[in-house]
Amino acid sequence: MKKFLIFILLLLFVGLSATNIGYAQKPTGEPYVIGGIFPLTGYLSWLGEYKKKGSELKVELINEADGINGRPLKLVIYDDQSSPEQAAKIAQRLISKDKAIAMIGTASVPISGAVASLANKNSIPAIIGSGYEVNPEKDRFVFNTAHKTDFAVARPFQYFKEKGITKLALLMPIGSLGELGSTLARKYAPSYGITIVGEEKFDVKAPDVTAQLAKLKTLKPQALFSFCTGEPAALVARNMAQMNMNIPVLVSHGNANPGFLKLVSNVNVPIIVPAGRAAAPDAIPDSDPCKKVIAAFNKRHIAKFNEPANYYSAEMVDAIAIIAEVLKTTKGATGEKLRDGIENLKNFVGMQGIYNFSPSDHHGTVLNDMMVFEVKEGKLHMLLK
Amino acid sequence: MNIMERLKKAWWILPAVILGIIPLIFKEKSAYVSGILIFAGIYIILAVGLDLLMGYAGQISVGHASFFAIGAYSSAILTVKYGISPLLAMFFGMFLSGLIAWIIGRPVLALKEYYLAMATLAFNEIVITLIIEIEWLTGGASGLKNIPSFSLFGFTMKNNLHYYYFVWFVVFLVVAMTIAIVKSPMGRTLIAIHSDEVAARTFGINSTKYKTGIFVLVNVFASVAGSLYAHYMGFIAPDDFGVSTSVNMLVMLFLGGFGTIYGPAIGALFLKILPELTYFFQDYELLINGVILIIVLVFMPKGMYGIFVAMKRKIGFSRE
Amino acid sequence: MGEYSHLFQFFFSGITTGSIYALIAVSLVIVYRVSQLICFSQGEFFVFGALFMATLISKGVSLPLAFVISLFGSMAMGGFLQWLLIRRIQGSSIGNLIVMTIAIFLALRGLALIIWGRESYVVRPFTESQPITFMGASLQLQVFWIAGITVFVLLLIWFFFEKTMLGLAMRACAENPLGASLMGISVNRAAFFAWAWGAAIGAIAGMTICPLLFTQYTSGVMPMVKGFIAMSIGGLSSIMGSVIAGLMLGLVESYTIGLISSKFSDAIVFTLLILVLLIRPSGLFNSQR
Amino acid sequence: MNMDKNGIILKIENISKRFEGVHALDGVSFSVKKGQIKALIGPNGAGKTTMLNVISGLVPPDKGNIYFKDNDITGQPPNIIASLGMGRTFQLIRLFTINEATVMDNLLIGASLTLKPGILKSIFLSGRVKRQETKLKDKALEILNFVGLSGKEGVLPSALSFGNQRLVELARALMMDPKMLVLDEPASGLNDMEVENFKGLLLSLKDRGITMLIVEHNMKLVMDIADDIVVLDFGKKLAEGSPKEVCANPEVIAAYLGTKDKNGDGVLCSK
Repeated sequence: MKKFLIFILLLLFVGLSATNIGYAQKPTGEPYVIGGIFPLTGYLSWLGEYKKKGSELKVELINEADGINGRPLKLVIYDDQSSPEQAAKIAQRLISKDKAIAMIGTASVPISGAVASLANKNSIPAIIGSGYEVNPEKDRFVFNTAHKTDFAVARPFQYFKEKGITKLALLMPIGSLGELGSTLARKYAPSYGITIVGEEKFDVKAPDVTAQLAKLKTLKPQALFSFCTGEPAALVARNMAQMNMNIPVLVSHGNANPGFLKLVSNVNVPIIVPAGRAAAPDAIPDSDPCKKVIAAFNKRHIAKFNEPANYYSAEMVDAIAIIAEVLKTTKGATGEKLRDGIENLKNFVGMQGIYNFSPSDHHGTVLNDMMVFEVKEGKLHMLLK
Repeated sequence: MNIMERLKKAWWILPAVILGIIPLIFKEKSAYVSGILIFAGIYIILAVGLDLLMGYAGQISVGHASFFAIGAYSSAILTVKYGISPLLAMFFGMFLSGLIAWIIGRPVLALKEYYLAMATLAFNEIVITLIIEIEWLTGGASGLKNIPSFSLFGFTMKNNLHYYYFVWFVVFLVVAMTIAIVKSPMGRTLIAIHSDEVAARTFGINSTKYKTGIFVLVNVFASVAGSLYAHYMGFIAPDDFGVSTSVNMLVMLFLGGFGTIYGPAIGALFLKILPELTYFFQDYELLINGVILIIVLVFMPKGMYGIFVAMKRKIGFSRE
Repeated sequence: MGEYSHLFQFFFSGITTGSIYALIAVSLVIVYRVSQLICFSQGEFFVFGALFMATLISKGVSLPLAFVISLFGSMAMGGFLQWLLIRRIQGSSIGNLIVMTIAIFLALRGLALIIWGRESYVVRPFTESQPITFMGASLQLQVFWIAGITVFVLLLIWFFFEKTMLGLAMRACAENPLGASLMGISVNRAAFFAWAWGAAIGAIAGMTICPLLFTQYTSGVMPMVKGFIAMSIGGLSSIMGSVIAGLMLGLVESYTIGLISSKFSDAIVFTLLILVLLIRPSGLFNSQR
Repeated sequence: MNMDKNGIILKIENISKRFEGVHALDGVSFSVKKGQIKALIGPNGAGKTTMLNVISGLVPPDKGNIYFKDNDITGQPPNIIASLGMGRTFQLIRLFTINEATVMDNLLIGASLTLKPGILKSIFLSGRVKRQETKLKDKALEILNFVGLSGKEGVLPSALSFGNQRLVELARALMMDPKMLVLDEPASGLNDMEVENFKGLLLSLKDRGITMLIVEHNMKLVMDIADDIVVLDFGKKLAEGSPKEVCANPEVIAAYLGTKDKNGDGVLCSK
């Protein structure tokens, strides 16, 4: 018993003394604290890691370049365990204990919802990166550097229209992403002359989706739309290959990363992935102003982590860059001033696109910032200019 | 009645005083501390209820989060979609939970041990699936946002401190009610059913009625916890009401001390504060939490409350 | 004829998932039979088996060798956990046992996160070839491996429990722990072997199934929950029952998806479980009681 | 039905019960008169415990009827039968032990019919419940005193000797003020002295007007206290009558013992 108590005490001691890991410091002066909310464990944890790496590096780079007007940035990162409740607790902790002036992070719609609720209540800006659609009237303090989910549906539909694909079947994962995909597909299908011939659902943890595919196959679609990310997306493609369904499959914009490309490396089905520029910097033309930003950041990212930044880390890198940019000119970083600063930010070149925020647009990016790629031999090839 | 007995009856004064002054101690960090304690309080309501069901009546549940969800969603839907006042919505949630518990309680509680565990687990999954699929009403997997703050007779709880005192008031109420039940003949009846249901019935105890009754009561508690949760969070999604949440509650029960009422409360408090201390271990957090739990289970069969009692005995406050 | 190929595909889909559920249910039943304990950490043996094998293969170890090494590794892990932890709380209440296995689950999952990180691992199928096509429906070859290995495991279990002294002793423990201990059979030793076996079969499940999945440290939950359902329908302690229930569950799922609704298929399956429990509380295939 | 007039408290009519094809009981009928001690005897597997379980409602009979105090209790749940005034003890001691329940707790659980516990009652009427409980505690002390366990009220049952645990079971059954007690092998596992003590207790309970139906293997005890005996064998009634009549019944001796002792006299009636 005594031993156990000693163990607990030791644990507390280590815990309390090991304070915050994950920021580098060079400039002196009171640091600006930014809170990072990432899913480091739980079912979204593979995403969280990318976001964490990218944002840590970005803060490091800013501090190397003498911070913001001589004051360093400090990034305090916590794990939301892929749970909205935990995310809410963390946001509260960041706001009241760590005195964060802004928050970044989150990876799913529900988690963003929980964080948004606290950001609004406490008037602390949160720049999230998820499919959460920000309604500036209600979410006064929430911004989103991820492209609008609408773009991830509308842009590929544009490609389908060009290719003459009119019959689309939906195979949606059970969950917030699937719901969004289904709603948006129905919203945009008419304007691109697409008919939705059928819809099925599947559990993202299921080992096999051939039953759903077989049912959809009977409807003779020309393309399949499965709005999911990572393993389930790869599973859908693999099962399609198994069943000789050789039609293009459109997956979510989250899939443009090396991890996914590895998963589908030997699957012979055309996979269409919408994504931002950061996902495939080689595929974008040199004239694109974002290319320079991406290349500069990737150089350091590869040096540090042995892999380039990707679509997820880019969202967070842009979020930090935006906060840093606004802080440069804002005197006294209160939540309201920061919010107003971001809302007035125009033509800011990030990795994801050129941001133009306004009081009525908290996303800042436009439809054409979303690219459409096809996966071929483990690489992304641009389909739409 | 001597002084000792009077003091024992007033068990709640010391914790109440401590909890009352906590926000004053932490001053500028009080929003953070009270935020954690609000969640802890909500889980105490759940854990204490579960202890009444499992520790006393002996009915295993691996799906306690299902009624937590029903309460939360009743409150959220009624206030967001139909503009009903939070208090009324909470009462409706309690009524609905009680009704569902009453309907499923009779057949399901006829099951024993692992079969009961599986049935409750399945029920939890069904509730989650329904919440996800009845999207037009529940907001589906993306959740429901903009749930208004709780208000009581025209007073709206704007900040964490308001919620903190309100939630803990409810916690004390629930714990007091539970203690009253446990100390009364009802508590002994539950022990009898837990211990030997057949024998209990030969003393005229209608075990089905009592099991169902307790099931209804603890699920009404869970529903209240759900309502408090929904209004405090301002946002709810199915992610937080799954089987893993139910399993978490079980862990609170056994960590704190099964069948002691105070134990699960301590367990809930501990488990909601522990992550705040192990954040720094990042990737090692999961492993450390698992190991701590294993150590408690192996070395403290009576949970953390067991240590407390043992210490009390040593100092000389013997029981009875 | 092609019109009806989807009906065959539902069947193949059901067989694929069903064989997965069955194999996992068997691993749960083995532990339950001897130590009267439903192991909530069984999914982690699944993950450890699969990921350990994937790592070995990526390091250049041949598949059969990697399979065997991973198998014995998991066996040792299961036995070790029983020796270290379960032994100490044997005889406490069901709730206590459940929570102990949950604690083990958390610790193992944490360990897997540290060892393997967050990414998914892909293992190539045991035999690389095109899926089999029948009446326009296709079936992956790996399913035959799963089925074959399940049969092999069942034979092994049968041989072990019926023909070896240790197996008979373990069976005696399962049927009457007190009597067995009076007869000088150590319940602890039997439980030790049950855990080793249970972990090994869990790992076999993981290793055999992982070519169909993308395995990461969180992958253990789905198979475990479905395994629970299969074993409950089968009657907790019946090995054959859980195999049949597992296959049935897979088929019910795929036909529900195909013919009724993919939206509510989970709700339907879980409702089915509750109904089975209510109508036949000791499972469909339990001959005892 | 007019059992009451004939002084009959329990009437068993043609009861049958099968377990997986085996006849545990096969058309058994007998009745118990008010105030008497009736013994149910027979070799192992004769169906005695099954009979008691059918009477107290733990097992529903396949065929036949049971009347208790003018009520048809066939197939009624045990709690209803108990509420009519039937108490019972078990062959294997079944005391309540969870959550450190004491001897006093066990006795108070026995008084559930008087206390009528309720969820709302325990929350809102705690004062009244307390007063009622205090009264019942006095009664419990009295009963403990009667069975010879005074001073043991705060003890955990597991800390008591086997014989004393049996006494707690009896005391617990007495807490419900039973009109009739059904006792399943109350003397098994007791030493001679304890059996004597138990005999005394049963006889003084009889004096208080409590009817008893006893299944017992200790023939000396049965012969000493039973007014009437029913003999079961393979689920069938073999004989019924006073101890003397039963003793003299050659069929009973043959069935019950299988063999006779040297004197040609069954051990059944050694006295």
